[in-house]
Amino acid sequence: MSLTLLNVIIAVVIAIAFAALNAAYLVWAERRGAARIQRRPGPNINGPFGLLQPPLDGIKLMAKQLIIPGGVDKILFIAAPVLAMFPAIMSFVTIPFSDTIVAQNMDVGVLMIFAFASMGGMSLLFAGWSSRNKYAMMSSIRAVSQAVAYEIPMLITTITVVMIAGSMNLTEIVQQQSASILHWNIFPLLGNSHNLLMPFSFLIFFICTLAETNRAPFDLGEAESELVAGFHTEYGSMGFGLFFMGEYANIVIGSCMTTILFLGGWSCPFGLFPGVWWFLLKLYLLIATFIWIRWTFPRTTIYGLLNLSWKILIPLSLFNLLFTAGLIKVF
Amino acid sequence: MIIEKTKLAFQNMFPTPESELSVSEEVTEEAEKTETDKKAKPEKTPRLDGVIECDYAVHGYHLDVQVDAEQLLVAVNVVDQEEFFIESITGVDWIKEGQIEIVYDFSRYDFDTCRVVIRTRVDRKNPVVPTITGIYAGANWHERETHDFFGIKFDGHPHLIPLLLPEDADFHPLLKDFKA
Amino acid sequence: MVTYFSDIYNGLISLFIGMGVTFKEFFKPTVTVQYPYETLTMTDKYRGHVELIENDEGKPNCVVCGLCARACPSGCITLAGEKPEGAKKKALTKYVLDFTRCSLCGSCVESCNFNALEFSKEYNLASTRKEDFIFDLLQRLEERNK
Amino acid sequence: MSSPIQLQPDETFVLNVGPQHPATHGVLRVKMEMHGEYIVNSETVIGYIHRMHEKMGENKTYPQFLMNLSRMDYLGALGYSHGHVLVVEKASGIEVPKRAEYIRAIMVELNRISSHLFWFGAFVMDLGGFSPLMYALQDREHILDMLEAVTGSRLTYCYFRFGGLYNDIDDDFIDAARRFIPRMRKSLIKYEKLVTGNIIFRKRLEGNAFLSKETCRKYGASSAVARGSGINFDVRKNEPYSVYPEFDFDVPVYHECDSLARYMVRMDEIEQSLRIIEQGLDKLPDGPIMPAKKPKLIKPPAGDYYQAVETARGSFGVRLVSDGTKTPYRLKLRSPTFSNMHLFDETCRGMMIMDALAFMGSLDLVIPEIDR
Repeated sequence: MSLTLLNVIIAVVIAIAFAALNAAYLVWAERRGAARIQRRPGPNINGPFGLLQPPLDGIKLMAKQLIIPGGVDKILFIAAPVLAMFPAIMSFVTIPFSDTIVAQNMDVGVLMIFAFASMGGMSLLFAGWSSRNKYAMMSSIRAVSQAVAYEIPMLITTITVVMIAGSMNLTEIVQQQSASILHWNIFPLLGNSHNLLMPFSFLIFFICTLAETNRAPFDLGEAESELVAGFHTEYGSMGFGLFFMGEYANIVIGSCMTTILFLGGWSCPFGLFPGVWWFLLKLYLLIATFIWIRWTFPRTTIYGLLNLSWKILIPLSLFNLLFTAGLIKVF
Repeated sequence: MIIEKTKLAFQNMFPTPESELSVSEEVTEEAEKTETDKKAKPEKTPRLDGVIECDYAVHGYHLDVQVDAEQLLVAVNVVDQEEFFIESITGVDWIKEGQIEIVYDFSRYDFDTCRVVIRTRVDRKNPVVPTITGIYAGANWHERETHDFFGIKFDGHPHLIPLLLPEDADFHPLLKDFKA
Repeated sequence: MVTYFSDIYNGLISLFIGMGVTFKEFFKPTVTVQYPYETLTMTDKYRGHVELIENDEGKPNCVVCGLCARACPSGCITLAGEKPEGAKKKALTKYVLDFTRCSLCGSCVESCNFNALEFSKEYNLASTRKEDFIFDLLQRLEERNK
Repeated sequence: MSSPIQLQPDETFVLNVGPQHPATHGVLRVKMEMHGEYIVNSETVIGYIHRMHEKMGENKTYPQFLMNLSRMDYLGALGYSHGHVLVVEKASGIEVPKRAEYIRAIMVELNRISSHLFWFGAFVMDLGGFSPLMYALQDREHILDMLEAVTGSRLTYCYFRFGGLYNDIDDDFIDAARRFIPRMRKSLIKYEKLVTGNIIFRKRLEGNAFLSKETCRKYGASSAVARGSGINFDVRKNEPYSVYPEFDFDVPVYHECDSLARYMVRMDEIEQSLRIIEQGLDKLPDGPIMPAKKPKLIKPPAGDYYQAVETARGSFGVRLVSDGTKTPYRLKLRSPTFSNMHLFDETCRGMMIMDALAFMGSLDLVIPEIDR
């Protein structure tokens, strides 16, 4: 009993540390990446390659006064940033980084992650609602409609994968793809589905991940040229910091899920040396793509975003679901 | 040609025969001189209402129309009929004569160029002219700006509050007797 | 139905083209100058604030005609001079440039007929005090000579 | 027509966009009455950086006022100076040497490109894309370097003089300009790929903010705002001034009346400006840059003079009322963005806020130029 408790504590500490470190250094990576794309050097003063920038930024944020504006709903206002960070950390518990590195292997891992992912929308709603700011309010309304619209195609696509794998256990889903690159759910030629539409499923899932994590080009919640800073307009200090870390932690979770569901998790494309390094490589390549996309595209509109979801992503993912179901029945 | 057409339309506004009122100019040196000379001493010969065809190369506009404040809307209607766009509205404070001139510039989106200047003069102490926002919606800001700078009251303007000056401004900086 | 899919297809292609552009830019060298560590030299015609030009004896060329002060749109030049005993020309005793009001238009240099003013190439002029921008050009000239 | 906004007890709320808001590029304020994301009514409040240039014009002599014009519009400063020097030259009958005229045209077009590039970057940034701004600034940097080497300043050039120019251009400038043209053309292809063809960008702008010809006429819109609505109006063509009749260039006109059309007009204008620069460099005559006999003191004869020029932002007009003294009696500066901005209140009604702000971006606003 005490051993399991210790296990859980260690797992949570590692998860928090992983999330926080990732958040901090992804900010650095994003700034460096954006700078390279824009042909600037980016942060390069503090430490080698500016590597000390994130901890210094963290210290700066923590040293600032936490301002709670007058007239806000205090409980929700304080709860919102915590709520932004917490589900992301919880999700790490069930993510298998390799066949051994997993805090708690669950049979319903997929379900749990989606349950926690939905809570992210709630934190935006709380933040926007409690801030007593019109921009924040509009932002949170946008965020909620966005979350609702993009969870549906995301879930449908996930169901497709779950149908192919026949399991909701993330470790098992990866193990089924581990033979070679052609067994991956993105190119399922040798797996048990033979579904040629899966690359599109992957694309749909990826787009939904972008939207769910409020990343450009779907960052309508914090569309800074319209809504100033969106839901975190009124947050300063570490309140803002937590939102920021939550955003990056969510990106990590979203990329982890994409890796696990479509890219064969920790398995190697050629079947050699499977392990956590392959997982991390795939993970960070995906995150780099996130950054790359953000610094390439303009933002969509709220109706363009909803149109994309309801008119393109949901019908296509539904069709893919039916098609996969048919294939599974036939083969 | 649009210049002739517009000129004719303007001339119809003025009851007296146009030959007495308008001075048609040739593009010659002398004509320029007489024109500028005439303008140099406006206090001696106040200009009568009417339309003058000007030398574009010198003044940058083709027709110069002076109307009464009452006739302003008719004149603006004329340019509106001919599909002119509004360029600007401004004022000139002729302090020696105790008058303020309100100048309306119109031009056309066309290669048949015609720039029209409509002027009207009002008393400096009680400057009131009718608004033309009913005809040109875009005159709204121009009139508010002119109200700011000269204190001209545009009768019937929907929202005559300071535009460029602070909302509590009670001075009119472009009047010649304004001292900062 | 065809347009529906061709729209999606063309849209995706356009997105990939855009990403291709930024991908190429990613590997190009940076173009910025790390300002406090590297600085640029100004071009010959750069118009900074004005400085007095000295003659061979190290005295300013200025003959205190006051044309620059009159040409200045913002009235930032105040100068004074006196005629020493036996000298032909007036000598400059005071030349103050109020740089807080100067708009670097160059009217003063243009109006000068005696080649007494030039533009400096100085552009690092940050200060927290307003008084730092009231330049005594005569004093600056002496400091330059030291 | 804007009408005062009254607070409604419920249903709608007033959103105060500005004076400090990322989308307003300066200190512009728009009071928007919103119904959810939809704008019910809006009222633009301007004048936060009003500096009363017109009064300064009355108090300063003609040469002293030269530098004020570049403070009006910090992005396309030379176009404004051009209007001012042209009207004073016209009024006082100063002949400008051919070489000076050509250099002026080249400079103004370079400045126009730099202004359009900045607008392009800022506009895409309004829509949420950051990198195009940096690419545009890189290209703009080349222009600013060239202009700095000749005029001595980077932004608020005080380069034109009555009758001529402050400095002559040298071979370095000509070489740099010749090198710049193909580089800019290459960049235009990059922008085309990165932004113009982008589906997100197109979907946002297609059909955004329909501006009819009639609206443009009633408000006196010019520049790309008018040309994007199918109005073939460019002062350089309609009322040729300076040496523009000697150049072969087209006026891009689009008939879609939406923000994309306005965007396309400006991007095409960059290419046309490049053509003008190319021809200007080819045809550049030798000779002086200041007239041989220039009056010592500029005193235009009494009268009323008007000159319109096409600046980067549209038709800029200067009305000079002279009384024969060394200061103008009245100097009216007709700024194009003032009229273009005025459209906003009427047009944005019923639009969503993000569309309205995209529309605002497409107007190419420079606030000091509205406020003067």
